Amino acid sequence: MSSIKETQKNSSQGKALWRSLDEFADTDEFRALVEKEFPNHAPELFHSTSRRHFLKVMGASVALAGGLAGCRWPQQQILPHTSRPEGRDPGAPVSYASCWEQQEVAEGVLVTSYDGRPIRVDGNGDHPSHRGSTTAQMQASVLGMYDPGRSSQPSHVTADGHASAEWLGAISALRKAGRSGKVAVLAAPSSSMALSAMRNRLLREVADSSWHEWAPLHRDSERLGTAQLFGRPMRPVADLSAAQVLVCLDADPLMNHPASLQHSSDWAALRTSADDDEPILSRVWSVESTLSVTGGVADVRIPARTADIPRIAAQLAAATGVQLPADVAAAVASAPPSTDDRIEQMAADLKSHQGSCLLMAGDRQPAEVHALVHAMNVALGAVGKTLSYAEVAHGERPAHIDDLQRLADRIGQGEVETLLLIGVNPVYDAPAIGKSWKDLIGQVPLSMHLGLYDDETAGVCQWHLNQTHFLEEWGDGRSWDGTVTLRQPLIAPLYSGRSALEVISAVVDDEAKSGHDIVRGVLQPLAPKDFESSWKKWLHDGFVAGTANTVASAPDVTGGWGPALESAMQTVSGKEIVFLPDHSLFDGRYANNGWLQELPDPITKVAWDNCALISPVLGSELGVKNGDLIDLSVAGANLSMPAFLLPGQNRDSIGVALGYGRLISDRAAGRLSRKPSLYQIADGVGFDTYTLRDADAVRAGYASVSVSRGEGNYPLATTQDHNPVRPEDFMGDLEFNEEQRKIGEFVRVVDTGFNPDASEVKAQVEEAGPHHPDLESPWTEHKYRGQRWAMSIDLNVCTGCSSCVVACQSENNIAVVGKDELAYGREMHWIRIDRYFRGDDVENPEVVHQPLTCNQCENAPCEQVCPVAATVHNEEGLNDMVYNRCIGTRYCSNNCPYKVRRFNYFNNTKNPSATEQMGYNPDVTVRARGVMEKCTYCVQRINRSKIKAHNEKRDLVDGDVMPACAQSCPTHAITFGDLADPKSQVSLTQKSHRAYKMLAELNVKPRTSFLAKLRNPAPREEG
Amino acid sequence: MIKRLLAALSPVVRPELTGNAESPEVDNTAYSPDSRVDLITGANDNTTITDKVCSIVEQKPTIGWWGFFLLAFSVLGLLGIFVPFLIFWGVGTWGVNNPVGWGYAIVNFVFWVGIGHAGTLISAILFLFRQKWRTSINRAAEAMTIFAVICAGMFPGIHVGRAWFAYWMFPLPNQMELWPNFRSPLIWDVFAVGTYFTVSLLFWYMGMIPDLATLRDRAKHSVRKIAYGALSLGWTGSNRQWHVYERSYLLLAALATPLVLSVHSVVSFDFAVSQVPGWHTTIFPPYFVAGAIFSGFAMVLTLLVPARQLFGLKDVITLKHLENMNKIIMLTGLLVGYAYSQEFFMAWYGGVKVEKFAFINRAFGQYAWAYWIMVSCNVLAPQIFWFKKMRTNIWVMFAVSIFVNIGMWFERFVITVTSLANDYTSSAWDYYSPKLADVMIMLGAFGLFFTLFALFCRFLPFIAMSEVRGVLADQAHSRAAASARHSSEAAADSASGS
Amino acid sequence: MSAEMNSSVEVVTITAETATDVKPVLMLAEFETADLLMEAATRIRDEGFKLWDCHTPYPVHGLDSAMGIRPTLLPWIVLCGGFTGFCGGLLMQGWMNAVDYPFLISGKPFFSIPASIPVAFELTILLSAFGSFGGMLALNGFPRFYRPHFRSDRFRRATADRFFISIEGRDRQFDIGANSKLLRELGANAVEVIEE
Amino acid sequence: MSRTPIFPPWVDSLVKLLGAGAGVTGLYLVLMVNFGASPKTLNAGYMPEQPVPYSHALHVGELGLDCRYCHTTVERTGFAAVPPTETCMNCHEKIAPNSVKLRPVRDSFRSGMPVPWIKVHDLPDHVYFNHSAHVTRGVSCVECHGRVDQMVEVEQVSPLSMGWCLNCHRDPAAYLRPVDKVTDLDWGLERTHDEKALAGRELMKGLGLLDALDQPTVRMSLMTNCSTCHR
Repeated sequence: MSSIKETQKNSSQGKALWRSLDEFADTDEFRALVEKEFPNHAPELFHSTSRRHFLKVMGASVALAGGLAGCRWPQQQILPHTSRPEGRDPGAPVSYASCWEQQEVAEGVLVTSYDGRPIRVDGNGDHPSHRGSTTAQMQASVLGMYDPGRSSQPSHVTADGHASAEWLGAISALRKAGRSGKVAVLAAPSSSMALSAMRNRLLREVADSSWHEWAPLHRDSERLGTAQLFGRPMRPVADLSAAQVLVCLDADPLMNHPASLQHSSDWAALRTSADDDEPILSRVWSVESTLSVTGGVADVRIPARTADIPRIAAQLAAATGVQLPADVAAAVASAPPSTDDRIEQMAADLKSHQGSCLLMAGDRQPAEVHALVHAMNVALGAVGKTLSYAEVAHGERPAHIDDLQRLADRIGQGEVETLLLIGVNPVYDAPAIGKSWKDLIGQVPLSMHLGLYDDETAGVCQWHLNQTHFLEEWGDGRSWDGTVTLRQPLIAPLYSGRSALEVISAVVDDEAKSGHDIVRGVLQPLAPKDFESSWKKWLHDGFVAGTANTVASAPDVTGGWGPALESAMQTVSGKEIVFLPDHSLFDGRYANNGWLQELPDPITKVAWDNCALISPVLGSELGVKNGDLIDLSVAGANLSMPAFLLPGQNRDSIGVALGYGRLISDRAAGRLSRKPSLYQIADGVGFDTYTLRDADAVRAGYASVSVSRGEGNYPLATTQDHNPVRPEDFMGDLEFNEEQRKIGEFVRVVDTGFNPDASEVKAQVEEAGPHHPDLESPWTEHKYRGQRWAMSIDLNVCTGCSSCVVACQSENNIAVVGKDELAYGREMHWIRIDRYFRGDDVENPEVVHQPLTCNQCENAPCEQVCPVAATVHNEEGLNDMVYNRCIGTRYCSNNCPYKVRRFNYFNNTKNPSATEQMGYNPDVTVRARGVMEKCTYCVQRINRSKIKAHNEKRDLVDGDVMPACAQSCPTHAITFGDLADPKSQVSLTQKSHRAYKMLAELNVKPRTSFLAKLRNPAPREEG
Repeated sequence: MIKRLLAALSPVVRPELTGNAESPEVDNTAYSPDSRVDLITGANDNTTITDKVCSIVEQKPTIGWWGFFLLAFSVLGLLGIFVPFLIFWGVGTWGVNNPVGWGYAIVNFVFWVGIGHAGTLISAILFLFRQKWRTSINRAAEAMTIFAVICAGMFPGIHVGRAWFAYWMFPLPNQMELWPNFRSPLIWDVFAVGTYFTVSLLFWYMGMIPDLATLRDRAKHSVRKIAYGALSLGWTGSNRQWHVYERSYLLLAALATPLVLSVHSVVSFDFAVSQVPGWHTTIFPPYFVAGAIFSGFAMVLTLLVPARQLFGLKDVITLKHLENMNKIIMLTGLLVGYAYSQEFFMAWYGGVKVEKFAFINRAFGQYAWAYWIMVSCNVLAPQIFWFKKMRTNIWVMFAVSIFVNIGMWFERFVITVTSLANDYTSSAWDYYSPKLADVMIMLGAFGLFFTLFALFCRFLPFIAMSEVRGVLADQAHSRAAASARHSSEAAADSASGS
Repeated sequence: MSAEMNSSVEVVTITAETATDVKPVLMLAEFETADLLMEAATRIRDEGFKLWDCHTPYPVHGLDSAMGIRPTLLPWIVLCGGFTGFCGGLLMQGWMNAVDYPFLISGKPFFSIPASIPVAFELTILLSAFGSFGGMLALNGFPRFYRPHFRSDRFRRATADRFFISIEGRDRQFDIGANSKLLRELGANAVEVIEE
Repeated sequence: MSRTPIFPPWVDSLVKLLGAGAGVTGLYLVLMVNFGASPKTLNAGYMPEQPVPYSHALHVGELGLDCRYCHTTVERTGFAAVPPTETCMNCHEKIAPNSVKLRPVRDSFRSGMPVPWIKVHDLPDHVYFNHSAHVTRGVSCVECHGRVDQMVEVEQVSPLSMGWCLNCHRDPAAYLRPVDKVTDLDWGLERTHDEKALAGRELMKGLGLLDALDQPTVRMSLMTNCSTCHR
């Protein structure tokens, strides 16, 4: 702790950039490293099991027959269709519109399919509530579908142990239950009209039936809060592109929000507008306990306890002139002066931006806070400008936790004969209601589980039915603004699974209907005239135009304040624990997805684990450093998990991500074919934090916790700061190291106001760069005559969401290597998002993200050193990597100043399951062992577009070529194109006054430029 | 058995074990202005020298030899286990990662190439400088060179990710119509090390031809007769043969001299031509060459000090020889130390951030321990040779030679690993630590080296007899001259006296 | 094989068993020291012998001039080797990287002298070395495993500690009696004649 | 005293003989590897037996079917798709409706199971060849596949080695023809190589491979870039 103060003192002048706390605070880590000769790796011969685990799991091996000239390789067959479908060309990609759903909100997607094999998910650009970008999870869903760990068949556990099961048996069981009544359904909430129709049928047609919904991460408080304020539930549809001042109270609209994609591109619009002729730069305020993605890009961030935010909200409300009930007002007045002098500043900002400001509350906050927030939005004239409202489908339903209570009661009273669990996993993620859900389900005479995985809940049910993946089924959903979005299957169910619709139909219909018919039936009324033609159009577009159910006029405030408002303000002091959705696994449903497991967390850069995020201050109080185990105890439940000292974490708050510590078995496979279940990669990864989350915690959004130092240490795998060097230990203050490390040159940040001055910014950006003489080559350099592909990355709008990382992984068949190899520094991601902290305040630093991938240097240092010319330049300035020529000297990687080359240390793509092979992108070679690889600017896409254009006897135009990363980026931070075309977007961005090149002084002439980050901090009076 | 073995290996001469007559340690290091000191001590003439050297080959191998050979051979076995394992599983069985793409393999490669420099240097350069004292040690040193280069050559082959395509580094016609990239230092390496091995081998073999003829003419067993007969190509010691032979040997020496300097310069290009801070240094070629000679001489000492005891060659490989080598070790040690200091000076003087950081980090960063091992072994240890007592003490010089070997290995480790571990992009920094395979293959290389050396001692002339005979002749002449001078002076005195 | 006494001076004659119609091919004279050999060689040279040679266990200084051997042309062979190596090296690199399949590498020229020096240099050395070694073999007629000398048991010591003069039977002045007498006078402690 | 020499005189002549022999053997081996192991020898001439003895000689050569009647996608996509069974049945429902040879085709049509053709021209997986990119530029089928119209059973005629591809990619002049003649396998074969090259240069200008001054353009130089075929 003392040393933290000290370093602050040392680097008080100017803002220092640093990578991780290990560098910043004076832990013993470094000294230990210096003393220990070979730290943390006891020499081991056999690489760890989990890695070999992975060899089996990921990828197909392709023999690079380059050198074996002559030998006849295995005979291959050509199996043509017997009759080829209309307009289907073998080997040509086709895209279909469909939809992906999470948190009962549908996102329109565009799925690319080769020969009937879906291989990529992109955003549906035509969709009204969508900008064509994608989240990491949406793209990873392809791998999810091909996941060999999915349950492959129904299984029925009878009293006398296991017995095989077929769908036929399951169907008849379902129908029987439907006839005899007393059916209770516990389903994941969904926006599907077809599903709610089936739900109504079931409630109507099955005697004594009940329908319950459960999702561990839901948005109840928003619904209830708006209901309190407006008299009926509403869904706020924000337009961040108009919000010059955005205040997020524990909200993460850019990452953990159903409309995050829309929010992201809107928010980005108000950052890039800083380059316009009348520059405007928005200001984002964030009040939160744990550093979120939005908090990371916030201009002003206030680390507050989740429990304190209601009071802050009330204070803000009072300051912005919202009429509060007397007692609350009194409470606010009497409340201790706010922790941070910035509340007033925030209020001032809001008032000075009437109509162009917006407040948002997070779903962890109680309904009262949402009521306050919307009261403020109304008072500040946000409604109609930056905010509109949409109707909520059957919003009258109770809160999820109460719904669980209802179900538990019914089970207790024996009113449930058959419990049908659809796409839910209560045994894992639901808090005990009196009894644990294992026992509750055990009480029910007949329990049937429909799910993608043979998971924790399936394990305690008599029946497990394998559900279809969303890419395999018919369905529908409503996007955030209510637009009806269609879902069509891209492939016949791999494991003959059935969708929720079909299963419910099996309950209520004698002849189970197909999903296709159900959906058509339900959507028929939406068709204006003849159904078939509009159905065709809907399928093509992926949505039904004009079905957004926005509320026409601003709702009037009925002013019903929740009774709990005052109590919400009476916060208990002490340490709190906050349960966060995981940035990769969300609530745990994606735990078996290798891409997402290996995706580093945007903030912590930890992969393959969740850890307890604690403040550095708390860390030094407890005397723990990263990876040390700490004991958490909440209302009797205990959990020991590794600590991660996260700068910016509130010192009284502990953040834990949900969704880890899964136990997915493969009973069916294990029983029927004795196949060792090695595909359940989620098993035993991370820590199950649901065990700490009881019903009260679900209601309050936090829980008070007692924390103590635990026994021992747990290795965490990060893709950054593997082993921090801490030169300050011997080289004095931080700035000196800063200078040594050039981080300040890599990521250039300029602090400005609402209207940044271009020339000023330009000056500062240049000033941040190194001073070097004019660069000349001793020889006449090559002149590029044709297209000159280039990329520019705008640090100003990069949120670090990591969507590009997964986009690249799925487009380029990048292998997953597993935790151990990752910890060894052998990650394969072609894009690395470097996260830097900025500023002197460990408790509240700024965050800068820098996506780093091959810069395609014109004077590429890697090329010259390759003895076999496996990496050479092409006429368009691309740094071609020829896998089949590579012999693996790794010299190129050594000589790459950006360290963006990746080497296959083992055969990462070995013995893939048949399904995994189907998931590969056929346009990209699957790399074998001993071969170097790296970003190619998606050269396969460049070539495809070029061939297409030339076949059509035309030249390429700007936008014809779009690399996967640029296509997926929610904020469009990445622009790609041809520098030879002066009007191309990339030429413009590279000419921007914010543009600079990384390590340009080496005269490597990178083709990738970065655009400096602009920040709009609130001026702080010193004192 | 073990005790006997140890006894046999112990430097105390055991004639019944070594099969050689007692050869006393004579201090011939004293400098006397009037008479030149004898390089070959004791009552030795052509006959005794011939018998001494040939007997090593002709007599039954001693237990000492067997012990040494078996030990070395079993260590060599490690290669047999771990190299196939490596080829089968992949380079990941090593500790290399991003960003440290080069680990032990390259460290060992550079280390062994360095070792391989003393031999040719002693034979060639000292030959050109007419340094007579080379003759007693050059044969063993050259042999060591060959074996060291064999060890070195092994590593580039196995360190690549796809060893079975390593031949793509040679300019061979192929169906791809592709050629290697001659701008790459690795290709320069292929040519440099290849040439160096070939030339050293020729040089070594050519030097042996007359001695092989001696063995041929003394051989009793028919297999030996045929073997040595074939190897000596029908040498009759005719002066017309000697004439061409001498000239050819001289030319080879003249060629080997620039070669020996070029090889380690080229090896240093692997680093110097890159742009990794800590590698990208113009001082590297001379720095590497000096280091190579340094380590080479150390290894020669490590081998010869026990060998001269075991084979009773103290009067052929005399203290004088050892002392001269120690002087060279001290000199090159200082050169290396100078290079170390210069790196820091240039980093400071050049004022490049990353450069500065690279070297500060080297000395004080996470690999400081390696750096200081290097400095203490390479720069400090040899300083003890300032004292003649130490310089001429068998035990001290042996210890120092071991230290230098260790230190030079670490020099390569420091250069290779620390520079890569923390280069430009700080976010990619990582710590390199070896796995079991790294260590085992490193040991295996030593096994290979010592096995080959043991076989050499056993089957080939350990000392360049024909050259030593020449030295003996000169000694005889100078002794005669000296005595003549004395007698004439004496006569003059008596004359004047009367 | 027979060893009979010659009347005038003691000469041992060694004859191959298998040989019919034997005639002397070689006369060997053994000397104790290099100095004796040196004088003898000078004398033999002056006598005008052509096909004769000295055999020494180590290269004896001054013997070349004593025998009147003319400098060898080996250096020229080496020079040719070196020249071929250098030019060949440059041409190979230029053709492979700049003509046959030019790669665009780090924006550098396809062919440049500096980058080609190391390989060219190494090839220069390599081919010169081959020239030197090969030349030595060729000029000495190596390998030649059989020589009449090897019939003499004494001659074993020619590679250890004795010095020999050999006169070939084909020499015009070859005459067992006269030559052996001469050699004796010159201090040979034994003279042998090899017949086959 | 005398001794018997280690090697009798005849050894030397023997050694000379052996030396000469070694030289000859070495030369022989080099030649063997060079020609014996080349793709020309090993790959060209590959003619597997197909499940159905479909004769291109009959259908294309005699009946004069156009390549594109079956390989419909060749101008649109990378693959020249092997036709679906129904394409065969278009005619063979009428013609030779119960020929024994055609049973596999009829079975396939009935069962919906594909006919398992054996792949003849099989490039390594790291090579990306695109038919449309060649055919629409005037590279005729015959340049790679040979006179398929004369083949009773399809045979690989070209080595399909990298060197062979480069041969054309470096200077395509002699292998180009008007786009409309691409599927006339016997078109203009009588011309000498030089005549072809001469005509080809004009076509290359049309394709933008040569500029007005007959200088190669960027598009031309791109043809020998690695990423053109390897991705």
